[in-house]
Amino acid sequence: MTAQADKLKMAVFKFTSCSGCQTPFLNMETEILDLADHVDIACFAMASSATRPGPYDLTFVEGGISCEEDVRRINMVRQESKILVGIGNCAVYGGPQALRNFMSLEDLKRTVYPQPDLIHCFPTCKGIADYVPVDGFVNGCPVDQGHLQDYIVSVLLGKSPEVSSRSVCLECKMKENICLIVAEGVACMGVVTGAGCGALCPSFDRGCYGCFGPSADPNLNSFANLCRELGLTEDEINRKLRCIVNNAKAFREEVERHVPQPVKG
Amino acid sequence: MCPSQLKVDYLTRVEGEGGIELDLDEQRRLLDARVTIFEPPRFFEGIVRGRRCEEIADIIARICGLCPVTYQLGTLLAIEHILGVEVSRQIRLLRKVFILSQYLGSHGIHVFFLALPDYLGYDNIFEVAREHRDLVNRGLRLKKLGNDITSFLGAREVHPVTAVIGGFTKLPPRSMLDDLIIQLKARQEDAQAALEFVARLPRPAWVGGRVFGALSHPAEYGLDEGRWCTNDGLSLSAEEFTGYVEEYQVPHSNALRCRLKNGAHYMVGPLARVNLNFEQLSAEARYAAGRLNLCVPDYNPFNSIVARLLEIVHAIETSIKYLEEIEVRQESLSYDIRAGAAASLIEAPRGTLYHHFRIDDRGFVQEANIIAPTTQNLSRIEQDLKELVPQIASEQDGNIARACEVAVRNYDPCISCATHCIIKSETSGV
Amino acid sequence: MVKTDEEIEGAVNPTLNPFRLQPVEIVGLKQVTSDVKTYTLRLADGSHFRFLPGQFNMVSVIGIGEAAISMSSDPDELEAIERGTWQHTVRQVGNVTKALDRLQVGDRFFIRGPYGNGWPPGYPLQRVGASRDLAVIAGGVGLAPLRPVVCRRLARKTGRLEILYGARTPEDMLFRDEFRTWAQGGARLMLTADKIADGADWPYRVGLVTALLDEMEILPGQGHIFVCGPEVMMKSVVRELTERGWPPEEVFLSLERRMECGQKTCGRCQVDAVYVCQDGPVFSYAVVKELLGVDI
Amino acid sequence: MPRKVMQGLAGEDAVVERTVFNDIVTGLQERGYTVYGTVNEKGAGIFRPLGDAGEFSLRCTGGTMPPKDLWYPPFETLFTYDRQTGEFHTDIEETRHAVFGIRPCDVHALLALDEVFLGGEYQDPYYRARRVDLPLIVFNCVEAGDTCFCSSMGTGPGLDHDYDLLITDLGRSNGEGSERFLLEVGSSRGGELARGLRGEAAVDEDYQVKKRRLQETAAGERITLNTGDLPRLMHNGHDHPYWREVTDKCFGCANCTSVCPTCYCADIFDETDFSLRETRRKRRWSWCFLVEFGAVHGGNFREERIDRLRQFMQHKLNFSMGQYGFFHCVGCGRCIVWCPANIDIAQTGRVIRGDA
Ligand SMILES: Cc1cc2nc3c(=O)[nH]c(=O)nc-3n(C[C@H](O)[C@H](O)[C@H](O)COP(=O)(O)OP(=O)(O)OC[C@H]3O[C@@H](n4cnc5c(N)ncnc54)[C@H](O)[C@@H]3O)c2cc1C
Ligand code: SF4
Ligand code: SF4
Ligand code: SF4
Repeated sequence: MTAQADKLKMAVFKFTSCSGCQTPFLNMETEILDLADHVDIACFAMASSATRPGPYDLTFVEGGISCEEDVRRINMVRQESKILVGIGNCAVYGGPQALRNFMSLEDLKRTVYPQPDLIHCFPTCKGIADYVPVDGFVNGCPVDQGHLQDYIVSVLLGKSPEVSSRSVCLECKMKENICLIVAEGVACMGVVTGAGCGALCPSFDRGCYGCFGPSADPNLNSFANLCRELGLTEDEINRKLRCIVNNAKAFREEVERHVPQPVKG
Repeated sequence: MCPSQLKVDYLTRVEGEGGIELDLDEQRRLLDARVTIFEPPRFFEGIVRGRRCEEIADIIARICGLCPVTYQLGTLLAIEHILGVEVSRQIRLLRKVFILSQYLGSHGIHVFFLALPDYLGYDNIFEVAREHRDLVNRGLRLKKLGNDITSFLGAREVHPVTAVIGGFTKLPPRSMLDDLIIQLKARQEDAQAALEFVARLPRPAWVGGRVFGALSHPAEYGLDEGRWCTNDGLSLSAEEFTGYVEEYQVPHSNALRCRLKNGAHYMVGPLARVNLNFEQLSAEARYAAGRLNLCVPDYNPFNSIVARLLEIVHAIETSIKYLEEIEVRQESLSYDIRAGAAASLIEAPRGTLYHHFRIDDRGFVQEANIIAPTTQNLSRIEQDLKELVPQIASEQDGNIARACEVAVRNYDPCISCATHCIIKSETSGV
Repeated sequence: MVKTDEEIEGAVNPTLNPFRLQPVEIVGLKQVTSDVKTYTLRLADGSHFRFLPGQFNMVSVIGIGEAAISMSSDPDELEAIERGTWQHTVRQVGNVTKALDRLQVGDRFFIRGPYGNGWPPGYPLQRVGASRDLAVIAGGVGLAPLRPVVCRRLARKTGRLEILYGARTPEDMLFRDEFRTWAQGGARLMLTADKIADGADWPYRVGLVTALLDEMEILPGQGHIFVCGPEVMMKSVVRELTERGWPPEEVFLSLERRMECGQKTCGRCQVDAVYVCQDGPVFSYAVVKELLGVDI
Repeated sequence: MPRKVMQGLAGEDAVVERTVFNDIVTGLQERGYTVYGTVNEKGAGIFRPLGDAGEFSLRCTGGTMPPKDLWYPPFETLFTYDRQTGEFHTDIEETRHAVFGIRPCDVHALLALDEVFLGGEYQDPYYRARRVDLPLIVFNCVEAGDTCFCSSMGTGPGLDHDYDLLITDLGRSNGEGSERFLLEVGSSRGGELARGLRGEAAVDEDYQVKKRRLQETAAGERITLNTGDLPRLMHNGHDHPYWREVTDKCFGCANCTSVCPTCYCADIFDETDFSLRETRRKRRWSWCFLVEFGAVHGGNFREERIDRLRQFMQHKLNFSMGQYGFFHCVGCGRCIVWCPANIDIAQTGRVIRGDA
């Protein structure tokens, strides 16, 4: 695609992740052709072979940082980007693979590989903000396509994208779902999880598992107590908070309050 | 050290981060061809250890954002084998529709976004859209159909949330299945037209690998049931799979690869499935194949794009058939936890996906092993490069690189899948 | 409280939608400080825009949003009335205010308003305390809504006028080029900056605005005080004024709260039982000190 | 006592059987209304458009969500701006909703919102368009829900104004015979609806039964709150240590305020489509529990969760009295039912005022 001066020069980069947060760009169906009217997709390896160098006006980054090479690339991407936005659990918190942050890397290597010594990576996978300054985030595992669109529109119009502190509960209420906690005693994480998914799980009769990360001011202590009242063991509570989004500060700290921290290198 | 090296630093229009390295001597003879993978490892088999068997499908789905449905279902199938859970017929059928919806979505992306630009000489779908808006719209609609069905059954397209041990958290009302049937029927024409278009595209004549593997079932196109068969005579149950297929390491790259223990590099994926299970394709798909003079077995990997479209035609027709059969009775899911180990095989869009778990008597995972389709295809891909490059060695570097990229893309490699446990390869400095 | 349908119907003039926007045109632009601009505006349809000192508009840049901005010019100035113009003085802090910053003379944006009660609440300025003395105490951009009062008082020449003004640095002071005119018109101007650059020529005070209170000549019982600025600043000002014997009824504050409608329906600006948008933004300290949720 | 049995009422109070519900719903539908009523879903009542009165569930009291969205929808467009032509387009549609089975507390909540949107200096034309033609078929409550405290708040269990038709379950006479309902007509529109229904003229005794049943209901409410001098006591109790105790449990999830029939707070924001052709200025529900609710540039007037929780309860039990002259808590108990942390506004009121 050809560059145009009045278009927003956009790039999408992938780091340690599953590609599920870039896929929404491809799922924009007909909107993606609308997008091409205002946005010049200068670099998006998954969608196009034509990649042009930066600087980029708006860069979306999927994926966490888990090795030296990631660090080198994220610094490069930061330098080339006016607005750098982390998309998805991996870029924001480190993603599901950040579960290894709470385990021993050596053990993991031995578990998975016949020749563990050949593996070179960090003992942790963390969000990109741990390495470079970031201008914004879009939450979710995966992110919601509409949120990505809103972000692009906001940047095109010259305003900062909306950040809301709504909880999943509110999305449930707007859908007139019956509350799983109150009516069925399910330890649903919606009360401490940021809105954005549209209350998917509760709408399909299962408790929220927190994939949009903690809400703006989550009361995790109260959530842990709620779980206890509903009969969950400490271990079950910890595994709830240490699942898909596990490395978010609020979830991490709550778990650390419950268990003696395993010693880690 | 080799005298010259030709590199594709960053493979585009594939899922994940990988590259190609070709070593050539002074006479431009190919010494070696490697697919490099610089995605760091993600240790999924390690991080699910110690977790309850009910939780892991959601985590394992995150191995891949393009085919999470097959990862989830593959995991659930293995766990169900361990627990001895028999799922009802309606659940089996809904799951097949669920898998087929992933085919529509994933193949839709691969055919239209990733592969088609190659055959038409463009860099991306936007350029294709300028010339072939109609075709692209058909493609977008087909992909959307897949996404819609995935989110209808799973609540969202990527990392759906409803699949659990024994079935789904919530079953859709019958009336909504009828709506789906209407939507599916409305897209049949798009699928046929796209198939027709692609089948008539000029494609390089080429003979690639001759060994294929896929799940096969006498009564249906292999998806999640049957035995894993190859065209050189293997017929394996899930439990037997790793007895005949080995993961190995090669000196030039640290990435894990697979081959049959007899040494053959084999191919999995749409072309393999069509070759092995042609008779089980839907009537429409077989009829179309005949009309377009497509014959099996087909050894040309460049024809994979046609195989994908045949599967799209098949997926629509078969989904309609399955959906018509389902009655929808609400059922309660209950099972007892027991210790054990079991494997499962499922056909992901990119090929056979293997899961194996061992759990203890409280349901905690003690051991996990997952073999992704891309892991299996990798050595076959390198083999293709080794056979392809000598034929085009006289071309300019850029053309060679491009041809190699297209050859890799035929397999729709999914590097995230492969790297849930793949080791970072050492890229040799030049 | 109970309304019949007829009453509801009768009470509403259906042609008047309070969310309807009026286009305005920028006829003049002036950089006041590095991040503050004064916009001279005119209604695009040429009609006259009337308001009271201390009132505000909801200013819209469509696609971006709305922000509450006070009128900063004298509503009674003849020349402005003739031309149909008025002014807003805006500090760029966020979406809307930064979008305004990108506009040029001749560009248009939208307003709805005026909203709020004005200084002091409920009365046109000329009627209250016209013959009495007035002190205005402002912090930072808080001088903007007080400028109409200053201009008005100077034009009327009734009673003493003292202006106590503090800003972070001398460069952050609004309307510096008007200070001389104000002083010549009879206002006593007392200035202070929180900090000044080393070696800067600053003949005034350094420190918080409260440091100026001792210099005030107007004494309790002689007039009113109008205060506008950040809430912490207003808090320390009223505390000291109280200590000096100022009765809470004679001190008026303009409160800042988040506003989305300006019409008492969005609920954003509620504090205790008042809505800052309509019951205020100006309140006497006697009212404010009883309000739960205002730390003044 | 002799009764006049009528084939078709002329629009007066009457005693009727359940079968007339269907006639009323049909009557409304024939007049072009979409009729909403509580439908039982998983044991909780939800207001849904009714096909016929058979779907309507008498047993659920107020419903999970109040029917508030019928007159104040969670999202609405105030106007559309065409970015190419610079034209505005405002579309105020007069809806024709009718509520069948709304309860007295919710009617009081509606009247509270009337005051917010139509009672002040500015009249909200969007609200008005949904409000002008809104028939209310009210059911008096003859059974208190577990968390109802309307009689404390003076909003129930019976209603004596602002209904088109008012229905009270009189039970079965002597525990036998068919169910009987007292149908009272409160407006000419209600009279129209009642005309032609099958029923018997109401007699004194029927009103006595109604009165007794309402008294029993009020007496059966397990939650009470003494509202005497409540605003002043709440004011004085703003720093009561109990607030901290409740805050420690509170998730700040805003479930309470989102189910409250009188909460009216809103965001006004601009939404532009992906092609940048149109901007819609929208209004959507917002709640004082949201962190950004009180945030301005450079600060937040309700930084802490305790401030936000207090705003909710103080607004209902104190501030609203100063704003409008009556409490914005109508005692429907929804916030108590749906609070995942079991926080109870009435309990809080009792503690703060010193009764518990
Ligand atoms: C009665 C009143 C009069 C004002 N007069 C002036 C003035 O004359 N000059 C001036 O420069 N500023 C004035 N302000 C402050 C001005 O309203 C805010 O700085 C402005 O709203 C910020 O909007 P934004 O979109 O640029 O900022 P953002 O931070 O992007 O604002 C986002 C949202 O927050 C809200 N918001 C943020 N800060 C405030 C705030 N302080 N008050 C109300 N809402 C806020 C806005 O409604 C906006 O929708 C006044 C505020 C009030 C309440
Ligand atoms: S519902 Fe309960 S927990 Fe949630 S904000 Fe309201 S009081 Fe707090
Ligand atoms: S505050 Fe609670 S009890 Fe009171 S009206 Fe609102 S939801 Fe009902
Ligand atoms: S201030 Fe809070 S309690 Fe009051 S109406 Fe608004 S959201 Fe509801």
